[in-house]
Amino acid sequence: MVSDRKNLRFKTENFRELGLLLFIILLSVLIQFRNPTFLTFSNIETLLINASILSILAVGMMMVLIVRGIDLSIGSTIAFSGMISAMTVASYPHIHPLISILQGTLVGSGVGFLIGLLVAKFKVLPIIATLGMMNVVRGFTFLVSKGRWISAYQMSIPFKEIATGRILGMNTLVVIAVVIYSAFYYFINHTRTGRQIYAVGSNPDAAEVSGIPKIRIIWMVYILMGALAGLAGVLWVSRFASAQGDTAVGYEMNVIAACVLGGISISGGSGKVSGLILGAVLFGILNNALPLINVSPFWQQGIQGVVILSAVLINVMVKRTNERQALRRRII
Amino acid sequence: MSEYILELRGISKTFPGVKALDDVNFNLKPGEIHSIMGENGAGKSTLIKIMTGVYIADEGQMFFNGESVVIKNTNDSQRLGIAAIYQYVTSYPDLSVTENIFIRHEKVHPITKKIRWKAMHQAASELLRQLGASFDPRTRMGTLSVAQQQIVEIAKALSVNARIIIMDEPTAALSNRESEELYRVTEKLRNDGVAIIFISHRMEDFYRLADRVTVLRDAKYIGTWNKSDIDHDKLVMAMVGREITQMFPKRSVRIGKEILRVENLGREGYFKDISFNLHKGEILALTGLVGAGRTELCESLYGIAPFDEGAIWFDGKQVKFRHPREALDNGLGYLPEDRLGHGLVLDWELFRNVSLPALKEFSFRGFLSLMKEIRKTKEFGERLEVKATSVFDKAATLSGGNQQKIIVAKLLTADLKVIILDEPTKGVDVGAKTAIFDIMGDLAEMGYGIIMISSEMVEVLGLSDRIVVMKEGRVTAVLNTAHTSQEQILRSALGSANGEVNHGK
Amino acid sequence: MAQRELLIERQRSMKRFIMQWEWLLLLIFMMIHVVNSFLSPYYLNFNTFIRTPMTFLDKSFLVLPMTFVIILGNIDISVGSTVALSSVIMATAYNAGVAMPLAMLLCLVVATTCGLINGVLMVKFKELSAVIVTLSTMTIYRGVAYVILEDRAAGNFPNWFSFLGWGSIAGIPFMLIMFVICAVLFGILLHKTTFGRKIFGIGNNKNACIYSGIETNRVLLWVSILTGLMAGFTALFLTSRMGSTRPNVAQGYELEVIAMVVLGGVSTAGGKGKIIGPVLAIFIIGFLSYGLGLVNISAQVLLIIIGMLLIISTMILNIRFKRMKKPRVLQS
Amino acid sequence: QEGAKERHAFVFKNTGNPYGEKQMSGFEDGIVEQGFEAILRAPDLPTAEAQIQIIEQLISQNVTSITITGNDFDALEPVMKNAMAAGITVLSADSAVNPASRKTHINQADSEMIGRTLIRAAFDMAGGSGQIAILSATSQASNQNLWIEWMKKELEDPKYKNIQLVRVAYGDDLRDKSVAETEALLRTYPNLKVIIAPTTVGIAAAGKVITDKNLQGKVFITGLGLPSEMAEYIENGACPYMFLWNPIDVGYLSAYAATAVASGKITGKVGDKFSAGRLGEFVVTQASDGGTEVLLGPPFRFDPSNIAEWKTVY
Ligand SMILES: Nc1ncnc2c1ncn2[C@@H]1O[C@H](COP(=O)(O)OP(=O)(O)OP(=O)(O)O)[C@@H](O)[C@H]1O
Ligand SMILES: Nc1ncnc2c1ncn2[C@@H]1O[C@H](COP(=O)(O)OP(=O)(O)OP(=O)(O)O)[C@@H](O)[C@H]1O
Ligand SMILES: [Mg+2]
Ligand SMILES: [Mg+2]
Repeated sequence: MVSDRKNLRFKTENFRELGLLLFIILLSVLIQFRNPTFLTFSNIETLLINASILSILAVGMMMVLIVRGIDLSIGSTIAFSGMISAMTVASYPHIHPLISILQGTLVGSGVGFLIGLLVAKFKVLPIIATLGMMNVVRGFTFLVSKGRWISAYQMSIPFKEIATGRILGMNTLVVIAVVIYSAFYYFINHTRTGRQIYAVGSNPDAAEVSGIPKIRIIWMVYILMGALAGLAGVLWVSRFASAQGDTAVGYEMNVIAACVLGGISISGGSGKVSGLILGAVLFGILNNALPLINVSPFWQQGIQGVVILSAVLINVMVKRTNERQALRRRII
Repeated sequence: MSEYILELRGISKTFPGVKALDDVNFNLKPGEIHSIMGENGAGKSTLIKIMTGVYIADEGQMFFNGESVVIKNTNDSQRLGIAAIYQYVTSYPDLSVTENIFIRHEKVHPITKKIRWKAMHQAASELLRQLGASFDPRTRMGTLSVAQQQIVEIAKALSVNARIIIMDEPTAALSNRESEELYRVTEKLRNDGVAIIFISHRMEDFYRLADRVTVLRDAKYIGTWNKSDIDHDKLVMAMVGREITQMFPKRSVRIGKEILRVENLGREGYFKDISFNLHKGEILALTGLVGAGRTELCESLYGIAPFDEGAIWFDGKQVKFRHPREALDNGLGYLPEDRLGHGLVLDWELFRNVSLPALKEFSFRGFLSLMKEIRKTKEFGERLEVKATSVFDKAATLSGGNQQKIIVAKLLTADLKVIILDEPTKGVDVGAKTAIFDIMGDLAEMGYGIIMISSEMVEVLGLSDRIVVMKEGRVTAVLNTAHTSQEQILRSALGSANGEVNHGK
Repeated sequence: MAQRELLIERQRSMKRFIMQWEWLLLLIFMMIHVVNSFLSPYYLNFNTFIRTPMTFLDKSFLVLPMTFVIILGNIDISVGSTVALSSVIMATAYNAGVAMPLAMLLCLVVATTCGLINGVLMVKFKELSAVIVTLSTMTIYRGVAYVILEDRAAGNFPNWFSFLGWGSIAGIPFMLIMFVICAVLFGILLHKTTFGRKIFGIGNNKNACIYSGIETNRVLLWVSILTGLMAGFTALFLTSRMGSTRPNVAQGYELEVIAMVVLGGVSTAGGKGKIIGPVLAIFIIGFLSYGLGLVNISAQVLLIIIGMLLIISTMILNIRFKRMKKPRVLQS
Repeated sequence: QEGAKERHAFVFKNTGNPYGEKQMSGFEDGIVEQGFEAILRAPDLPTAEAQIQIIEQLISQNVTSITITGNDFDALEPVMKNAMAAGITVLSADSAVNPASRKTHINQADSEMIGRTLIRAAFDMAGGSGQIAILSATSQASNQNLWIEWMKKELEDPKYKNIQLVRVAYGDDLRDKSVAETEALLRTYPNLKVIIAPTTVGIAAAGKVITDKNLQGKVFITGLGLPSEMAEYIENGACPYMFLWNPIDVGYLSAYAATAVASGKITGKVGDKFSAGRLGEFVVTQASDGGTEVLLGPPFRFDPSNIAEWKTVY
């Protein structure tokens, strides 16, 4: 009994994004007051659908950030893989959607493979390698599409249903996101390779000395990020039923923002899936709720900024209070 | 089958500009504790890094059980059963203690390959208990003190069931009590047939543990002796190349007026009710077990982390430094415990490191004077006998002891009245130790008040005028060195914290 | 004595001097001119050549302080928004009847304040990474600009104001003159003064600096203020070049500026770099895209070329370093 | 460069936009037809800053004329004036720049007509009464803002007293944002009847949301969009009809206007007449922003009857 209580306290102390959770609850209540349709089942589903692509990408970005990297190219990868699979579907309408998903994921992995090669093997700084690839991949997207878009009528119905279909009564996108979260939760917390991602990010030199295949781990992380971005590209195109050359320009910043909101450190080594979910959810709420609360559109961006800032500040305050209390409990 | 489990012949290694090893031989028998000794920068760490594959030798051969082997990387050495604790902690601050211990040989489920956290936590607890440590293996490594991290490193080496364990200055961050635990464990391992290489600058480690000793000097191999075949003076002579007559050059300095007084100082969670004072020309030792809060106390004095209660009088004024800058400007300096993290900018040349605390002195209207920096650094370097090729050397390339001297040099650039030295001799060779003691003596003579944090009894007793003993954030005794004994200090360090403060006889 | 040692060291460092990244940049810079003049008959026209920098210099005023920021080990992604906000406030004030010189002063004051706010937030909330702080202020600053001007543009500045962005003195663009002055000042500040030394120190090892009595907060604040101030200058020049302003100006400048800084050999890990590198990078990217623009290369190909340039030039740097690579130093 | 062909440049808003590609190809056709050389440029992002750079590059090349689709109404003025000073003919097409920075403007359709037509369409779809909303591109897009202004003017007519414009939302021409804004509109105004989206990304996103939520027949969409993007939603009834002009013709007309002004045949004053190849004769008229313009013609209406033939064209 006593030990149970202690255990619980230990856990809450370890739950570093407690403040963020409190903030999300507070924010939801406030929005609910302004627009009572906010906390309805259907709106929450919409919110989740809209947040799912972002959160799939955030999982990849989390791993990249953990190994002290960054990936600015994912917006371009989304566009590229989305465009390729849309073009394929337009020419071969009878392709099974699973093939499309696979195709997009492979294209994304290819881009990730190149970035991993640059970063892990050739030791190009991640920010440069991915900034460069961002331009290169975007350029190629325009080139392969020759400036055309692939529109809804050119896509087969099964392809569009990737994003609109339902599995077990849930939207497929949400299901895919949940599956990916569970898989990656298991992967980074309960497998040796997963833990080595943290080790490499926490102390790269030590990792090398203790014989962790640093290069392979970093490479793998970028391939996974690329694969997820490629997958997201297919989902994106299917969801919006249109593939454009300038799809998802600047989307990487949203993903990185969701990650840092979720407590993932830019300097590597730390970050948890639980925090990540909160970050992605907060971002989903921001995008979903601001249009709902009926303020002038010109105020939206300002409000969004203030919300982000308050979220991180409140999180810090809660953390500080926690730490102070922990100190107070220490007997000296 | 050879007599030796590991043998190195004619090993040489050159770094850009430095010959770190020059035709060095070394051999290791199964079931022995073999000490490697030598001055700072003699090449000890380099030698063991060659054994573990961190570096690759330019020349020379290695034999494992009589067979020639090539160790190209750390995986090769791990396969041979060689485990190492490096001089500087190579841990993962963001991972838990358990993971740090079991990294690369995690316990996994045989089929699913899922990590068995419970089993690992348990095993980690057990290992830590063996080493006399009591912290939870679930804690994040980064929140532990340097000493605690060192213990984890040892546990890590124990956990692999290695045939050869290399320990590079494992006791440097430990106090006597933890060292005792380490001795015990080491001896037990030896009795189980494990061969152990032990590097330390502490003579007592050698006497207590080693079976044989190999001495290096200036990258060269000097010789290997059985413990019984070499006496103290001969060993020091082999290491330093000259005789050291007096380890603790105790000088009779006239103690001046009070310069620092601390009254009922407290900081929540760290220390409480700390009172003591310091005079000009006095050397005050601050001792206790690791984790007693000595570092935190001194950091509060220096303005790194504020205290919440009590008062400090410095040179007659009541002060509360909010930033090290204020402390330095008022004449209080601090030599940090964490040499690499807090003391040096490793990527910088020596002169840039030395000028850092007193940039004003080295500049005119904000413009830096390179000449001044170089001249001063050279001057201090010569005075402290720093071993380096030039003032343009990167701090990272210096050996531990020489790095320490550079940090001392930093303090000398500012105009100070009181200097706090936090474990100044940690990982420093005999020769350099005496040099640092010498400097402390000089400073005391010049009227500086000196606080020295130290966990080594010999040092504390040999150098100080008075001793403050701390335990768990409280002062348990203020003793007069002339009238005290090792037992009395230990009793205060271990004994009840809540008892009356013992002010000596 | 010391003099002699310095001489020896100078000789010894000759080799290192010759092997510098900046030379490579200079080489690329020269090559670009050769290629460009080969490609386009319009390129080697002195008049064009000297006026070209005007087309890309506005954001280069941000490159200078961003170099400081990155050497400090931070990053500032709010600069584009700062430019927008200060520009919008200047224009609004002028249109509301404030005298133009005063409005310009106001622009600098607003921008500096934005920088100061970033700095204060970072100092007061050390737990937060610079990315998250500037990410939130980025959104807020631009949000405020939107609130002020909504969907309107503001401008109608007096004629002399266009001199800033378009004028020349003795045939040399005023902007170029100003930039050279600023670059020299920033170079001196970074490489010759105690302030610059502190910046390098903090970027290398912040803790060591704190223990050495460097008031790291103060340095951080000053750098933030400088960044703000230079964003103000950028706002002046950009507004002058456009003759009017809107809340959406200078969008995406932060990434372009960061790209130039890292191409200039400044490590995002902090602590390393020279001012000359980013300055060269500005001219490399500027002249390259100008030259390729003269042969009317399409935007997508230009994207690919600039991306490749980023990646390949850094790879050359790495290969060079690998040869000189020092053994690892183990550290915690 | 004696003897070299005259070169005429066209600068679109951004690259990779099928609408722009069509406009540029129309321009190219028109120029090549007359025996000149066409230069087609577009920055990778739709900003005025990037267009300024491109125009400076064109000035250095001494092109004969520049026709621009402006990313900003006012911000290009200084650089356009520079181009004029260098003797280059400058025009705008599709999205205007201010009168001071152009000789004339090629207007794809009368702004007033577009605004009024869209409101009439909404009135028609709503059945004479109910709530309507506008989903625009960015709040800074000058084209869209002008049309919205005219829509509001049209709504002042007492005939629309039962029509209520509840909100102008901005989807920033981003798919995800446009979708989120549409969803918010539907949720906040459950009785919404019509969404007018005078931008391709916005109207397609709205069409997608209506289709996904199976609201065809309850909520209608109209506006301006590419037939290829909208084919699906026109065919499934989410959008009964919508409008657009032929971007190829916009480009083609611009080409003839540019050469006419550049050759001195016309000066761009009201009343000037010139012939534009296969499109026939055009007259320069007064524009509502104070400058002059050439009007292509009324917007074309796309509905289920004709969408199939147009969806593969652009
Ligand atoms: N990575 C390196 N680059 C350049 N020189 C190095 C490097 N590592 C060590 N050295 C140099 O090699 C020599 C031997 O260093 P080493 O660390 O082996 O000494 P040590 O005997 O372990 O000293 P200490 O007792 O201080 O730890 C020193 O002169 C040192 O400066
Ligand atoms: N009971 C405890 N529970 C948790 N943390 C503790 C406890 N006691 C001490 N600590 C922490 O452990 C760390 C060890 O302290 P520190 O190493 O600074 O002490 P010290 O006396 O200076 O030891 P040394 O200098 O010998 O390493 C400090 O951060 C201290 O707050
Ligand atoms: Mg060593
Ligand atoms: Mg300590």
